[in-house]
Amino acid sequence: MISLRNVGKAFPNGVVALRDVDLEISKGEFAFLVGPSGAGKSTLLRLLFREDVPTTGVVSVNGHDVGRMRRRQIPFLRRQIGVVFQDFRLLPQRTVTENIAFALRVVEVHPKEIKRRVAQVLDLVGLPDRAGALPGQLSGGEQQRVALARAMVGRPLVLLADEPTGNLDPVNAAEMMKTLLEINRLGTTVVMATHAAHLVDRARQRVVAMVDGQIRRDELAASYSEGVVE
Amino acid sequence: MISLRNVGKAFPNGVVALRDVDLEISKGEFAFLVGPSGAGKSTLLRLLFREDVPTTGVVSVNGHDVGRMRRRQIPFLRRQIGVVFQDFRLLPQRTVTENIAFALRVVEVHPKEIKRRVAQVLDLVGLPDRAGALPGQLSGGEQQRVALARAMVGRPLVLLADEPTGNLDPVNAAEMMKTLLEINRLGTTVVMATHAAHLVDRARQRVVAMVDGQIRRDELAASYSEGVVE
Amino acid sequence: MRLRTWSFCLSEANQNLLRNPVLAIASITTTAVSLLVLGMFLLLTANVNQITSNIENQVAVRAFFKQSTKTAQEQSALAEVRKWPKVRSAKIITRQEALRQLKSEFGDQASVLNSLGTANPLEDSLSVTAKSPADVAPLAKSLGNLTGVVKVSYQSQVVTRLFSLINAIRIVGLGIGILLLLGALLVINNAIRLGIVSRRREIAIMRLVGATESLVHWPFILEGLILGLIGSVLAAVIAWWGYAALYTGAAHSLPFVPLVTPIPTARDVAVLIVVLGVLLGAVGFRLSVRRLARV
Amino acid sequence: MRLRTWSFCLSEANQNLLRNPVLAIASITTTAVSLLVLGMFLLLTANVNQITSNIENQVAVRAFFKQSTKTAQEQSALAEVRKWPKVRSAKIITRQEALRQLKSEFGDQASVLNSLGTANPLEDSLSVTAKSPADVAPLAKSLGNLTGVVKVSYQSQVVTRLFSLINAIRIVGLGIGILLLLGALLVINNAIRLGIVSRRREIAIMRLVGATESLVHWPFILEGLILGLIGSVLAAVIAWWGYAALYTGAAHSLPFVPLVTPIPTARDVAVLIVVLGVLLGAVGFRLSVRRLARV
Ligand SMILES: Nc1ncnc2c1ncn2[C@@H]1O[C@H](COP(=O)(O)OP(=O)(O)OP(=O)(O)O)[C@@H](O)[C@H]1O
Ligand SMILES: Nc1ncnc2c1ncn2[C@@H]1O[C@H](COP(=O)(O)OP(=O)(O)OP(=O)(O)O)[C@@H](O)[C@H]1O
Ligand SMILES: [Mg+2]
Ligand SMILES: [Mg+2]
Repeated sequence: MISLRNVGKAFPNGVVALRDVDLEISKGEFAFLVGPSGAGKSTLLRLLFREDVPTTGVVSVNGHDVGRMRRRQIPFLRRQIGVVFQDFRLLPQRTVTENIAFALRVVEVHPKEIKRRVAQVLDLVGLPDRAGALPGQLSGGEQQRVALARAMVGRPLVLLADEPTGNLDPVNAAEMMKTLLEINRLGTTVVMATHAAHLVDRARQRVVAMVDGQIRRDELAASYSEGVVE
Repeated sequence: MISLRNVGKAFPNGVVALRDVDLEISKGEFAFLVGPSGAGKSTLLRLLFREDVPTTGVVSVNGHDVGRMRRRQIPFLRRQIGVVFQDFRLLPQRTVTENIAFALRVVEVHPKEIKRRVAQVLDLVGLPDRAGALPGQLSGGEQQRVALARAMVGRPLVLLADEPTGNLDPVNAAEMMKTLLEINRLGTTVVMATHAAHLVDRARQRVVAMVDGQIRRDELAASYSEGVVE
Repeated sequence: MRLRTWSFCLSEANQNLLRNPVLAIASITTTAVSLLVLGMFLLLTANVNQITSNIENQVAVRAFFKQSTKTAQEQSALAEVRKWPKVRSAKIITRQEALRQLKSEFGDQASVLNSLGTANPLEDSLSVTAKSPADVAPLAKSLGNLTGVVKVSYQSQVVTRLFSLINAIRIVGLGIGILLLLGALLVINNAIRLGIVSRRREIAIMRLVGATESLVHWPFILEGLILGLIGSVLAAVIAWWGYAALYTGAAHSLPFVPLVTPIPTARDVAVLIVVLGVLLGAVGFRLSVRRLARV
Repeated sequence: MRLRTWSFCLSEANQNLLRNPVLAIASITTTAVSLLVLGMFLLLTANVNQITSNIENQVAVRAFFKQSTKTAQEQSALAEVRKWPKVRSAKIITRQEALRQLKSEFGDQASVLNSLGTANPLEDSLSVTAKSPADVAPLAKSLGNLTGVVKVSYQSQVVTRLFSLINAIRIVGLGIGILLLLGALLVINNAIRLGIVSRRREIAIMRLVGATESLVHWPFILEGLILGLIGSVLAAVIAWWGYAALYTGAAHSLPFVPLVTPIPTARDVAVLIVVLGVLLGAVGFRLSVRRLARV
């Protein structure tokens, strides 16, 4: 489903965020992306939905060469990928409902169907009573949950989650983790960049650990820190 | 230093974020503010530097009635308070250095002194090599550390930190926690809203736990969850 | 695009307008003002043209023939003059006609001429109108060189000054007109660009959740058209209504000011304003699409 | 504020301009176009005024006295007429002067009058100029009621039409002028408001880290002044330079168009444009301060 080969990313200002990254994630897999601040996790995710292009190497998602894809193709790639952004990226002048519905409106789903599915995901993230609020009227954690709701409402093939529990209390974080694992169980490939060691340790899924733009460790059913045995 | 008496906050859309909150934090104290997402932690912090006004009750900081303060007085209040915002709020078109320096330029510190102190705090948060970058060119955790640097560069009487480790890996989070405790040791009153249970448990400081806009628990040298004894 | 997509784009455009009232009002007012000024200018021009075209037709260069000149010779001179490029019209005025004209021109003072009795001291002449006031002087020179012509005269200082005035108005007016059109285009283009810049973040987010380029573009196009339409209709209504009021007022207080009638002129200008507004909106958008792609 | 604060605000203003080139260029160009149009309009008006004031002085109403009227009676009529509010000037033209004028007016055709010999069929008359073309008709009526006056005449159709033209220009022109000034103010005000709206977030953050209101306001004021200055200087240079070029061109190709000289008129207009630009920037800002406080 996702494959990176020899991927490097250097920014115009000289910062090298990724160095020679090789990574394969199969359809239906769940992978944690861990590593210190600035390791290149978000940069790697950004390459997958073509928010940025690699400087070297080939990134492919669902068989498409994402880095060399034609401009016109990009929207169709993105519709197959749900993203929970580290900084949420909600439309500030639209309500929670509108923000979530937007992901369905761009694919021209029928309004009735949109209504049904938005209500469903809002329920899932525990925010049915904040449906009419604007993002600015939500707490940090609530915004984060809306971002997750938007990412999954389109039933994407791939779900990318960048630090999706950073603003959540332990109870809500565990809930969100459960939701992500459930989505994965239903067939969606999930890649989650996170610093939440306890969530990683408890989930016992594949862990890809990055340091300084390189992959240091890639283990199945692993924990956050190297060599920790449960 | 900080005192809330009978404070209530209801938003125009009917959401009640704070109910009858009483809280006293003395000069030089360190207090964690914990509680589930949407409990009202950020709202409480916002009342302290007059980003918002309480609907009922009195909020006072350093002897000033913050809720009824005249408009002209507000900047001078804010200069005594450093804030790490949950969503960072960095000026997007200014470099890291300029963002941090801004907090000193508004108080008309001498340029040489500004330069010295900015370099000093950048060193403290571990980002001396990103000084010239724009916020958009930083990783989530790097932005969070810049926000902390800006909050403390003015050597405020009070430091408010809203989820300051949400985007940091465990190592960096522990570093930031150490920095905050060090700032507190030097005399600054610190209030930190957080979901990082392990940091709270390890620090053994005062914990104020909120649920649904009310204070449920207020203990010294306590832990994140109620009744946990080390 | 499907119908649902169209209605989506339209409702997007609508919501954007309602959510950014400052930008919307700014665009509408600047469009309206630009077009209104252009419209007023066109109306002014129409009036100047009506008055001047009346007068222009009256300015003639008169070339007087020797009293001995034969009619055939005069006719061949007329035929030649009519071929000259600078000539609008030419005709022969016989000495009999000239005397009749003179008498009627004198009007109240015609009694002065009664003492002439039946004698007629005047000559036959060729009366030529030029295509433009600037041609009058060279034309007079050319006429002087015709065989049989003894004297050339053309009209008084007042008329010359009148043409100075008309020319000044036309030259400066053309400049103002072009500038106004460019200005209106600039203002509308700026409004659209500012709209794009101020919604940069929103556009980026829309793209990130899979919106196609046309779904990103069309709300802007429609928004531009709506703004252009509102602005230009506003300008058109004010221009038409204002001109009609001016016309009525002028007819009462200044009966000797023969203004151009509101219909069809002001109506046509109003229609032109609306067409221009919509057109400018579309062109303004075209110029901004690259900017939008870069956002 | 301290000097350091001033330099802070100025560098802020500068950086904002450089960071938002779209907004800066939009403001400058719209200001420049508005003021340029206004300037061209003022120059047009100056030229129309120069030409019309020349002609206006020449329009006279003539009231002819009975041939038997005594000089004393004529003088008392003159004295009375001079007191009328609508009268600009009045003088008596004797029948001898009238004949001399008639002969000189006829010019080439003066030979017609030779047959009169020494006889003079003309009357003494009172020549009166009105303060405004609109006063001509009532004035003529009043003059007709004076004792001893047998007949009143005033000038031909061409002149009447000329005044129609001038009046139309003045009425519509006044409207355009006022509209242009309002338009320029609107455009500048809009640019400032858009600047504030698009920098909403930044302003909020500045306030949150303890910036005083003056520290928030002054960069905007200075920015407005800088933009207004650049825009208006641009407009002033184009207006002055363009008019000088037009003047030189007109002097060559249309020697009979007596345009107003660039100095002092175009220079004065240029100075006025700059003053207006800066003033409009300041006023535009004043109107936006409440908006800024609400952000
Ligand atoms: N647009 C950019 N221009 C320049 N440098 C950038 C840009 N975006 C990211 N970087 C740099 O690339 C490095 C990797 O950033 P990235 O966002 O991938 O880190 P991360 O692993 O997501 O960190 P975090 O856990 O803090 O979010 C960082 O050092 C960052 O400063
Ligand atoms: N401007 C606003 N208008 C309306 N409701 C608001 C507004 N700001 C916050 N709220 C609501 O008030 C409640 C408390 O919000 P607050 O941001 O204080 O929560 P929090 O404790 O900081 O949560 P988190 O841990 O998720 O950041 C939430 O339910 C939120 O939706
Ligand atoms: Mg990241
Ligand atoms: Mg919060």
